[in-house]
Amino acid sequence: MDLSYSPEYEQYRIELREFLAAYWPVRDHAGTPAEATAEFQRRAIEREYLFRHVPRKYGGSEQAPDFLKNEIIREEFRRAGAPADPLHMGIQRIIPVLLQWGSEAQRDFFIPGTMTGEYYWSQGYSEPDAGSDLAAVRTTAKLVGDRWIVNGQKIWSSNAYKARFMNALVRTEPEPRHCGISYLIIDLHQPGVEIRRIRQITGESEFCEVFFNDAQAPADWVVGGRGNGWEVSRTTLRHERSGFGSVYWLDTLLRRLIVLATDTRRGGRRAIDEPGLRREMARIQARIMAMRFSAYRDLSMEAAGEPSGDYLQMQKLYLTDTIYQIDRVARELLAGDFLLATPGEGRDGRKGSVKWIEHSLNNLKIAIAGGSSNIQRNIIGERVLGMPKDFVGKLPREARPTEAVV
Amino acid sequence: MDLSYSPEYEQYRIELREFLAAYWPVRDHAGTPAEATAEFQRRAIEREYLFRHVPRKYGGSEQAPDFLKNEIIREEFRRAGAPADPLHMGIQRIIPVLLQWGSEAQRDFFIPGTMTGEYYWSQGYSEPDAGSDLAAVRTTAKLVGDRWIVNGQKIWSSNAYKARFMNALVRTEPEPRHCGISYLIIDLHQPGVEIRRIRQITGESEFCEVFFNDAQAPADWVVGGRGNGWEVSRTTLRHERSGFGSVYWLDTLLRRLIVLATDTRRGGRRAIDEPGLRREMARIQARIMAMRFSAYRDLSMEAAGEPSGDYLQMQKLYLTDTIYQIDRVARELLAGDFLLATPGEGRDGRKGSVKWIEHSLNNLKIAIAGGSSNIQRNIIGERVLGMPKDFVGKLPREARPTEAVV
Amino acid sequence: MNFRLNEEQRQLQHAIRRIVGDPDRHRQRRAVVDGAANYDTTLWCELCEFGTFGIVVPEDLGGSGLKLVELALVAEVLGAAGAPVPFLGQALATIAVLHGGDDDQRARWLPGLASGRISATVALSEDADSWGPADWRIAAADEHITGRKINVPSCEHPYLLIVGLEGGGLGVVESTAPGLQINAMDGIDLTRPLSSVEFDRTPVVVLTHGQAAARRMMDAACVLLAADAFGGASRLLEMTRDYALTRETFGAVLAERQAIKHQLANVALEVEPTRGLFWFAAYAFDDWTERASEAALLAKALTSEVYLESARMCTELHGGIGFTWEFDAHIWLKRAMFDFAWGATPDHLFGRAADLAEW
Amino acid sequence: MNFRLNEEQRQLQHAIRRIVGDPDRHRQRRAVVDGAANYDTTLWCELCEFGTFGIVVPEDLGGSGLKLVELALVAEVLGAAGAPVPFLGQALATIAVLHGGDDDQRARWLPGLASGRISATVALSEDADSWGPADWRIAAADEHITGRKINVPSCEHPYLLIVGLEGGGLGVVESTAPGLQINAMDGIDLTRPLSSVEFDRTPVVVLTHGQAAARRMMDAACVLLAADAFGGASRLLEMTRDYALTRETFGAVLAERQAIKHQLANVALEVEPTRGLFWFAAYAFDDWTERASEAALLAKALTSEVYLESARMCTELHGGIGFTWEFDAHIWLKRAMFDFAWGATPDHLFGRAADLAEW
Repeated sequence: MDLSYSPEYEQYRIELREFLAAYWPVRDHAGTPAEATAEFQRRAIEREYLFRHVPRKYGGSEQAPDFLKNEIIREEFRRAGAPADPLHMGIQRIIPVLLQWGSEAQRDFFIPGTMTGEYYWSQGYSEPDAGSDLAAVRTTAKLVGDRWIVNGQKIWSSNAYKARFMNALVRTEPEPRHCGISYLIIDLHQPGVEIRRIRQITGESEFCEVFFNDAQAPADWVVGGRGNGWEVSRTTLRHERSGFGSVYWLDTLLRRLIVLATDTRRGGRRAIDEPGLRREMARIQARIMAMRFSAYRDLSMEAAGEPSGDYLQMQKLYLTDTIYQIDRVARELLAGDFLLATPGEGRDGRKGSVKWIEHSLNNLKIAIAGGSSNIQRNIIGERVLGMPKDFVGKLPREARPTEAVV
Repeated sequence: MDLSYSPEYEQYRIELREFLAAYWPVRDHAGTPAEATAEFQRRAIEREYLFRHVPRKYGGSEQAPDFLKNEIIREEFRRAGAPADPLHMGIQRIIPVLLQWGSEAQRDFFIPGTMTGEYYWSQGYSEPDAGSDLAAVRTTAKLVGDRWIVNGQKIWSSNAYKARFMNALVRTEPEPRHCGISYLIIDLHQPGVEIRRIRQITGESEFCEVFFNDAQAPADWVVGGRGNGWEVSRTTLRHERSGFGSVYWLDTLLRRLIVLATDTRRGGRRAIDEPGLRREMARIQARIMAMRFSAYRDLSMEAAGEPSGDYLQMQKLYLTDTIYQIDRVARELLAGDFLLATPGEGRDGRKGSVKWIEHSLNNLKIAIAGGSSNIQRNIIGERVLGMPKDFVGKLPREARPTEAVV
Repeated sequence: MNFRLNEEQRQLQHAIRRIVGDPDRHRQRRAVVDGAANYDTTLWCELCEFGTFGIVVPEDLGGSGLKLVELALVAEVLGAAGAPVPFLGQALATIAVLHGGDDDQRARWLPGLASGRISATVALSEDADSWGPADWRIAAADEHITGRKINVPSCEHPYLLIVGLEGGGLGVVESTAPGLQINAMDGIDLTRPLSSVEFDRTPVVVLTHGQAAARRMMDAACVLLAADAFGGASRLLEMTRDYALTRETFGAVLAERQAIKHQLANVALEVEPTRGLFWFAAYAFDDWTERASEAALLAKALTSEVYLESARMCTELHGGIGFTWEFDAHIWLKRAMFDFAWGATPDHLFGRAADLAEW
Repeated sequence: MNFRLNEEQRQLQHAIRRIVGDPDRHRQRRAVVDGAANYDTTLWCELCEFGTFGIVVPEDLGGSGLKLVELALVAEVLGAAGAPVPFLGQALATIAVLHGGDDDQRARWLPGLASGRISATVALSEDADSWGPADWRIAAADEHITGRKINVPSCEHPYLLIVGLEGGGLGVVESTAPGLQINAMDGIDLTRPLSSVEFDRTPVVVLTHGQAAARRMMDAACVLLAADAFGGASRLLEMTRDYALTRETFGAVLAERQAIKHQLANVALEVEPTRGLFWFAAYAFDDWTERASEAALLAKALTSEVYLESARMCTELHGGIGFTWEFDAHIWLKRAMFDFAWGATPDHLFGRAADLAEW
């Protein structure tokens, strides 16, 4: 157990700092800011700081996994305000899938454009009557000659309106449930595709519905083989498991909560001086500390080739609960500003409140998206505690005993 | 909606006060205190204040149900410190069952002795492998000539060690589950009965295990007919539903919590002056108020012959949660005294803490006894919200789909 | 003594339910949420015609001489319906004049308020952290006021503004008065928009018994918001129960999953008992005044907290659809946010109740 | 950098697990709970022989020169086992002398403490509401003390008592000293009994670096109790999971009911992350001292709270059997009560952590 970095890593950090000091922000660049950033990123890839998991032949820096280096890179890029690895879906999820399951041709075609940001992706898993139940997919793809003909509807596809490709689960085989599903890439820029943005309760429209009406995809755009879509998609989901991203985010939220509590007055005193509130914030601090070091432990074990601990399977739900605890403190501090979509109107010093209201609604999204909290509890109960799976839905409806409700 | 008492009831209260002033405490009585109390109770029955639901022929005062009079009697007896209707199991549960289901002979034989306290009862429902699942009863009674021969074991029978009779659920018929069960009265003072007290985590031994080894009961001690035990027992359970008893109890607990918070110092100040603690106590006060007036509503509706509301079905779980909230505040106030089975040792002014520790352990009993909290949630989900019953346990084990745990 | 609704009260709720249950009302609520209208003016007219705001006004002043209980029962139904009408401001303004006006003032305004001919609202808080009489800083000098109020429940054409004044009294400003400026605020609850109001040497009529009336009005605000919260929470629970009974995932409807059944049971467990609480608070307002403030504070604090927690859980149980604008759940979620924060948050109210109890 | 156990640490836990896993130990724990014995003296001897209390003592003083992490890993296993041995007092006394003694004092006592030949405990709090150095009121006058300490973890024959003194320092009292009286208190946790101690002009040796040591000792107490709490909570969770997998009611095992599966998942969700928390607190004690106090306070506060809540839920899920003395669950429930309250409750510790953070 050692939280200090070895000299090798300290040296790595020093070199990285020197690199950042030299190249970020980009100075004296003739082109647009975007071009300047792109140039910086090319340099960072060259120096093996970015796209570490992508092979060189596709433009990555092809480094062995090293969560310490990832941590150092993340910390130092944050400190410098430099653009690190893009976090959007294409890069976080598609590239690993293509690297594991894709054909050589698929990798060559999709990875470079994805890395440069030219190809933006949207995920097509959920359907109106399926929700988290991916095995209930009803969108079909039929092979006609050398084209898949796709019909059906996807929902909750993030940012599909600005994406070029969709990685979709579609039903290609006659087998029932998840046996008949394939992982198919679909070009969204074609006549058979209609995209409708879904307005969220926050007023934003990040999610989309995507309608396929005889949309087409080349026969060889199935990833991982026909009927293997279920397995391929589970690979992807595993990549959702991030290391410390959420901990940094919580650090920031707690800091902002402290500012809010310091700026708020209650009964003539600073709210932050009230013992009950201080305790609540310390409890949140304790949970963040627990998250950070539990993740360190599990990732250290993985890095050492040991079976990792149970924490990473619980991380999402623990995060959800912690976020909600923060919200409960914040909403009391906001007081009258909790009434407003853009609070602080007409008062000074509490502009930050704007984001708290968004936060208050968005933490519902956290509870719902990426596997609802109840699904997380099933996972913990079944995978961590080894309790039996529910069979309620597995049973044909006619086989379910019924009894009149009292 | 009217919380004032009509003149008729106010007059009733005045007369009751006069009665209590005249006869309680009993003055100049020659006998023992118990005899004095018995004499007072006889007078109170004569004046129709006690045993109102018991017919005169069995020694009761045979009054129509009137929850307002019950309230007034309860309030005034409390105020005077006079012994009201005994609350032990025999009187609260057996008498109503016998009145509804018993034969004339059973009523004549059991009710008078039960009322005088001569016959003390213990309930025999649960069994070691049945818990709350009464339909899984395995204790058998076989009719041999004019006697039932009882074999088996009961558990969680309150105070069986000092009871004369047990009202037991026993299996008398070949039908499965709850169809084969009868409600049988068993004399516990006989050789075939062995009683073992169960020590609780509080150190007390209120509950017992009762073993039947060819114990006997007269053929006509089945109440409500053979095979009807399930229905008879459900009648009884309905009588557990009390009106305001729990509210008075919570009033007392909150008052004691306030004393504890007033006597405790934190960081040089009275704990009760801390805003966070005051809020917690006010929240408890709000819940008690909600309980009181929700019960008033449902009982008023019942009294008016309307279908009653949903609150009474939720009362037990709401009470359990409220009690636990009180405990959570108390345990922080007790601080170091929370370590001690008999706190206050060597310090003044906090003798009351003794009971808080018992309370802290006993509120677990509340969550478990009389239908566990999970069973309460099933009841609310099914009876109040009309959601389907669970069928997990209804399905033969071989019919349950299995799937390897991931 | 009895604690149940009488026949008239049941008929009152039934009548209001019929009014808000019209499919046109649902369409209009959606139109308001989508920004196509500010209020449901048809509903407003129907409520006025029904005599909603005359409920607590004496018969000789054009009302029906009932009590806050009846008004709270209406508030419950409107809360359940998510009704986009400026009920709160009108009701509180009426109560303010009723309790604060002298005979002339009452005669001048109450008949109009009761019929809805005079629309009105209340302007109380001056910053985000305070609401009550002790915090009001706008002083009436020479029958004029200058200053700013925020989080004012708006109505399309408010004719009267009841303004909280320094010292805890109340003033009446007519909207035609000079030096008055009303600006919309960006409220989170689109069914109950808010405004800020600027006064610049604006003429004001001080209510003669304003200080006593202000305390009564604050109590009434708590009761009416608690009633709204109970109605809204019950409605969301019902919606979610119905959704759980039909929505199928992984081969079963949600309601067949015990975990979800228990989550909804827990919501019901918190919501249902608050009915007795707001009933008592409403009852005490008129008939047990020594306990009125305590009951009002506790009712608003507990019920609005329960509403917000329930709304979150119910929205969550709907899954992705619950997070969409198109689906109605967020209307009540945001009404829950309003009920939580308007007139002070639960923390604040619980604290005041503890002070009242003299612990 | 890595944050996992090394081979030696794993072997250490394995060895202690083997010692406490002996069926005789379970029998002896039961005997203690049933009042037939005060401690498990066999276990105590085995732990001493194993060198448990020498873990943090330098090698030249008879220890193995390891760190608090190793001692906390032992505390975790003892907590899981519900071990009825006076570990806490001995460990804290050793740490007090280690950090507070001058060379002579360390040489005089540490070898005996390390081997267990000298048994010892700590006498800190003087009333129910305070534990820390700032609250100590017993003053050493002319190398003698008079006063009373309570909630002292007892051992059968304590030879040394480390006593918190006015000004925040520490004194050492030998149990053979005159004017010393030890009385049993009626502790709720029968596996870790408590005493009160009266001093009447009792000779004391003041530890030379006592003030610094006192703060270190309080941090160590938090870490060791957090470790105990994590171990105990994990054990109860495992017991309850196993019970749920076998206990059949209404035709199904408990684990087949989704509501129960989720309740246990919620317990696991709270318990598991506290492992990283107490590890970090133990690590920081030696290797990141600027963060040691903050981490220790937060670890004890959160973990002991989680332990108590988990213990209640696990006991409840056992149904009636969980409420019986005969069944073991209450042993851990009462240990959870001990860990919650000894050395200050979570509220108090969270408050101090907030102060440290200078919010």
